Amino acid sequence: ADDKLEQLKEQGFARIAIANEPPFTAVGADGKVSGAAPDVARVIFEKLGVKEVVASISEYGAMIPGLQAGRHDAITAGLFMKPERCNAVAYSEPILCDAEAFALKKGNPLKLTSYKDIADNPNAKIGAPGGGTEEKLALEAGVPRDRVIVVPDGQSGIKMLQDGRIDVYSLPVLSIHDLIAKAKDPNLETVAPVVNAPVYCDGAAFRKQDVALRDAFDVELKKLKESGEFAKIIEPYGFSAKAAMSTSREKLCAAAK
Amino acid sequence: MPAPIIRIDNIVKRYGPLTVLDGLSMNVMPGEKLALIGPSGSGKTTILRILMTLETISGGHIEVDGEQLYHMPGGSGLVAADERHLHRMRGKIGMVFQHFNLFPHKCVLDNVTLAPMLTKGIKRPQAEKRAMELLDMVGLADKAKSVPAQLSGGQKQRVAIARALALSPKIMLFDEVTSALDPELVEEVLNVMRRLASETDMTMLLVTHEMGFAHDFADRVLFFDRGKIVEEGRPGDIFRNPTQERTQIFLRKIIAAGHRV
Amino acid sequence: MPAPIIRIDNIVKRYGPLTVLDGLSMNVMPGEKLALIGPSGSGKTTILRILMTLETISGGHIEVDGEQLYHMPGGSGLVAADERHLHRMRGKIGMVFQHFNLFPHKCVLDNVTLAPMLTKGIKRPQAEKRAMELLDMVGLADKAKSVPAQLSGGQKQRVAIARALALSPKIMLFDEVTSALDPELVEEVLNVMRRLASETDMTMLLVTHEMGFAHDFADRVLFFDRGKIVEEGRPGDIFRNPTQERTQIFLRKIIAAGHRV
Amino acid sequence: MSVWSGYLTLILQGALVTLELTIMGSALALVMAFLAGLGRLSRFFALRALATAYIEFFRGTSIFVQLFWVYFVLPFAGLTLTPLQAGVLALGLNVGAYGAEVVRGAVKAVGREQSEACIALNLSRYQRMRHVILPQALPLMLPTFCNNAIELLKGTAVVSLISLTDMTFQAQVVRAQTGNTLVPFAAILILYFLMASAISAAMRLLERRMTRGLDGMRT
Amino acid sequence: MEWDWDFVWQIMPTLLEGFKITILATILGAAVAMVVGLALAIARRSPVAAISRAVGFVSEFIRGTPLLVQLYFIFYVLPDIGIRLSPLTAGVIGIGIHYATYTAEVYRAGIENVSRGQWEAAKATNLTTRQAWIHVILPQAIPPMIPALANYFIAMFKETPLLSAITVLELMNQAKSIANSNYRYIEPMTLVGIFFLVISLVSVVGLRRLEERYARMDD
Ligand SMILES: Nc1ncnc2c1ncn2[C@@H]1O[C@H](COP(=O)(O)OP(=O)(O)OP(=O)(O)O)[C@@H](O)[C@H]1O
Ligand SMILES: Nc1ncnc2c1ncn2[C@@H]1O[C@H](COP(=O)(O)OP(=O)(O)OP(=O)(O)O)[C@@H](O)[C@H]1O
Ligand SMILES: [Mg+2]
Ligand SMILES: [Mg+2]
Repeated sequence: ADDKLEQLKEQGFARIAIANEPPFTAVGADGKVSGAAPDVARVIFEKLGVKEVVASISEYGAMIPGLQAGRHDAITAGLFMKPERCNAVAYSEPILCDAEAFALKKGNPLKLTSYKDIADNPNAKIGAPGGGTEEKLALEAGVPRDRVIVVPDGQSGIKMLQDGRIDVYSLPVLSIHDLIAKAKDPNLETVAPVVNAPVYCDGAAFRKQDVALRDAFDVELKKLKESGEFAKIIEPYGFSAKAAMSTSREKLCAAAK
Repeated sequence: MPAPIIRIDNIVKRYGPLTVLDGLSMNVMPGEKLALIGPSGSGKTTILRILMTLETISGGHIEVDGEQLYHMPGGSGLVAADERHLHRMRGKIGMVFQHFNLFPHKCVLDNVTLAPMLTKGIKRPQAEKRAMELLDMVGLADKAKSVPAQLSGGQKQRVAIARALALSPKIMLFDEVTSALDPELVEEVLNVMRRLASETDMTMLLVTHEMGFAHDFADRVLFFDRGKIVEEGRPGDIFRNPTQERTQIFLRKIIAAGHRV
Repeated sequence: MPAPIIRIDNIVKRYGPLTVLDGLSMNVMPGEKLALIGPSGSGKTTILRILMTLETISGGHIEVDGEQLYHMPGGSGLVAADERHLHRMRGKIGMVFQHFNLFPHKCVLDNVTLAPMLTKGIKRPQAEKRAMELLDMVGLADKAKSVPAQLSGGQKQRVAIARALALSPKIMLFDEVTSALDPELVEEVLNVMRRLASETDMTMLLVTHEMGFAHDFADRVLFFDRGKIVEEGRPGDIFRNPTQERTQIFLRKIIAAGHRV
Repeated sequence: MSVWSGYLTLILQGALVTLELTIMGSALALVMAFLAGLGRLSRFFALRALATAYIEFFRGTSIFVQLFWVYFVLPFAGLTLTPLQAGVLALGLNVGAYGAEVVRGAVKAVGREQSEACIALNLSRYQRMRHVILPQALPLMLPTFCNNAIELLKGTAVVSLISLTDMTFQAQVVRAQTGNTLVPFAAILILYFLMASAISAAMRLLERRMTRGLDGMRT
Repeated sequence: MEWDWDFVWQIMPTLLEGFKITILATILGAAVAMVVGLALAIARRSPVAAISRAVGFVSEFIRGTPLLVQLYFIFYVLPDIGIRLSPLTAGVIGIGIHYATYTAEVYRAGIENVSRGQWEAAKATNLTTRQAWIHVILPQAIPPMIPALANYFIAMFKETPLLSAITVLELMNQAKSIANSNYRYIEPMTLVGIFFLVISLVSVVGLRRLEERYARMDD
């Protein structure tokens, strides 16, 4: 299984799946990939001897199938650890942690502060990325399928909120803040964090059979965290290094069944 | 002597740079049977199409039955005819085409009754009665309910004749009505036309390559070449003693090709 | 007496439920000029197409130049001919079509040289030399570089004749080669054929509605009706004293329609 | 202003990918069109059946579905393609199936009369196709091929959905970065239209060259 | 990854939900395409050159650019000028107008295919232009159009998956969301493919029937 790392070293790059959801992942005007998750991955892969990371943007829902189908070597996209995801892929130790937030119209006319509120209001429509954590949380809280609108990207989410196609758009807190800041729309506001929604952390996700690669990644991640370099990378994006270091994969994967 | 029913005066017809009729003039008397002959491309079809108002003219005047065809009184003189004037003039003229142009989606009877019902407001029973008489005359009363696709070429052409007659035009135009037919079927159409010629006093203009038939049918033969009338006269004279060299050459070729004169 | 070059023995041809040829038998002698006449649909074209292997047959045998056409020796007797056998047999036969079927994308010269170069491996210079002789014979040497679209119907048909001759077949088949032509253009084609008939000893089969030409051209005339030979004989006899009623009716119709006999 | 020029570069990079996809997809489509189109006219039942199955399958399912299939399902059969390869494969096979019908139609439109003349002149099957039928069929195919190429160009937009960074994809990126929807979409609409017009113009040129001397040809 | 029949049965009801929307979108889109197409065809024949030229350009623009981008445009840009359509309405209008530019050509060809001889016969029997349209031209023009129109409706059906890009919960979108939440693409994508294949094969058979039935009558 060490061959996987050898193979990556040899070809000189690793293929990572990212979303385009600042501050987790971002693509600049010049096409350059940034964001907290790819930045961490880039540093660690470099330390592992893999010179470059090549990113491809993907929908959240398509990431795990894409990983399994061998399209990516790792997912570094803010794909939060959840028990059933832990079954499907091999996560590294936690990297980025965040709570969930809502973006909604000024004054929160429908008074929505939790996913349950949305389930209870038959007129409320929620937008969320397809296959993402928020979609699952909404469905689990009992929002019927036809009121959970799959939104392709953050910009569309804000647009649909402004156009009144959805009543609430849900993403992690930092993502929502980033979008609201960009939109500069005084008619929007945020609810953060969402009531009764847990704090999640993501990790780099690898194929089940690439556990050895994951372990090697973890070793470097640990060193990074200890050296303080980790905080230097992610804190400018607004993430807390402490949050990531105070929990573990084991806890998150075993969490609320 | 009565006035001509058709007066064609110095007609010019151009297609782009090509001048097809070049100052053509001719008169046709009421009841006259005229045959137009001449080589391919000489403008025979064109003159019939102009009379039927299927073309526009580039110059000249045509009077039909005492009225201008392409012009009408207006302002201080003549102006170009409008659709209403043309519609009224077309009521005087019928035409039979080389390729029949029957309405393929209608049965034989409806082909014949359509125009009288629509253009003259004749009620269906009368229109059908008259149509059946005409179909009977062309020998096709039993095909009234067939559609054109079920008919032979000769039968189609006889229906087309009946259709044109149903409007009782004063003038009938026939453009090579047998040349799209198998040789065996030619005769049945010519028979109908012979009867028509002898039994009615309609004015008829016939373009044909069947010299034998032209000879029997026509009171007068016009020989066309390059958009002009080169020679005209009684059929006996034209066919037996053509005075113009071009007529002689044409007739010689036709005869050599196996057509009886 | 020499052996027939074509022996047709009890041929049956069906299209679905329709029997077009019903046990037809006939022989053709080497060098013989044969005219096939008869009403539309009687099977004249079909028999030529069968000889050219453009159709399949439903029963019977055909021998051409001493060999089976649709069969070949194999097993303990005859088996269906394969593509190679057909290819060899087709080399003996040429055909000229009613609608010319020239290759529109090739110039006249290439139309004539294509087949000799491809099927006989003749080099371009020789092929072109022979083609020019043939084009000269049909009077079109000056049109060698024209494409078919620039030719009149009569010229096209003369090219088609030259094209068929270029393969030097032993047998030539002509299917109504003038009936798609304007009357004036018929004669130029018939002239070529007359020369061909008198100057070569090729075997020729001709389907035509030009009775006059059939009369001059043929050694023997076959009158077809409904897939059978109703009457045959020398042209003078058939045209002047037909013994069968069907032949008489047919000839009368044709004459009435203006064709010279 | 300088920000916009950065985004413009991004879209132009996408335009390059779109062009690449269109050209490679068209090349594959052309090959498939002739293979399957002539295959369907073959004497051999097996070839005909194969060609028919290919044509019906790719015309019967949506390009969208085919693309996802190639991208997400094929890897489990051991064939992992890059998004570009997947895009070219799906588009080429899809449009090739439509092109096959064009080839078949054009060959048939040249007509029985021409192939009968060839038989009478004793040309072999191959010679008939090579020297007589195809040279006449080709000009007949061109206009429809032109339409097919434009359909293919339009189809490339769909590959943005499997994260290939084509023009539509880059427009989405620009939109996410700038929050402006109108400008990037209007820009790519115009670019697509320019590309489609270029295809038409090129085909017209080609057509004129091929049909030179063929005017008045009867089909 | 193995094919899982239990999973297939489990997702079938959800897929059928999506399938209903797909069919609905197709039917509504076809209706829009038929009506707008006729309007375009008539406008194309307008004697006012400006109108016919403008309509021609717009049609060409629509036909030269991807439906996907047009859908994005309708869905995301139009609200800026106050036109906010529901996803399904936006999809139906987008796909309907896109295909209207094709059906307009069908109408046009159908009308032009009625031979000139028919117009001339109508004139020679002294029918007015209106009477000629109603009694002679249209009755002959319409039946041969039906197979061509049906052909475009089948094509339209195959493009409905694009509506998933603007959040319409049609078949493809349902399949994707199933795939996303179960990390399995094989079953839902293959099933979607089969749905499309079956429907198109059935409609192709139907189409051949139509074509035979409306094979042109000849004079
Ligand atoms: N619509 C048209 N556009 C251009 N030229 C035309 C058109 N119609 C006819 N012509 C030309 O006008 C000339 C006369 O044609 P017309 O059909 O009147 O001849 P014709 O005497 O009837 O010949 P034919 O015996 O072959 O029917 C020909 O040179 C022909 O090519
Ligand atoms: N491909 C075909 N399918 C079905 N029937 C056919 C086919 N070809 C010819 N026939 C029929 O075979 C019969 C004989 O046709 P053929 O063409 O041999 O007649 P012909 O004597 O050449 O007539 P014509 O003088 O009209 O050319 C006709 O009834 C015709 O309808
Ligand atoms: Mg004429
Ligand atoms: Mg025949």
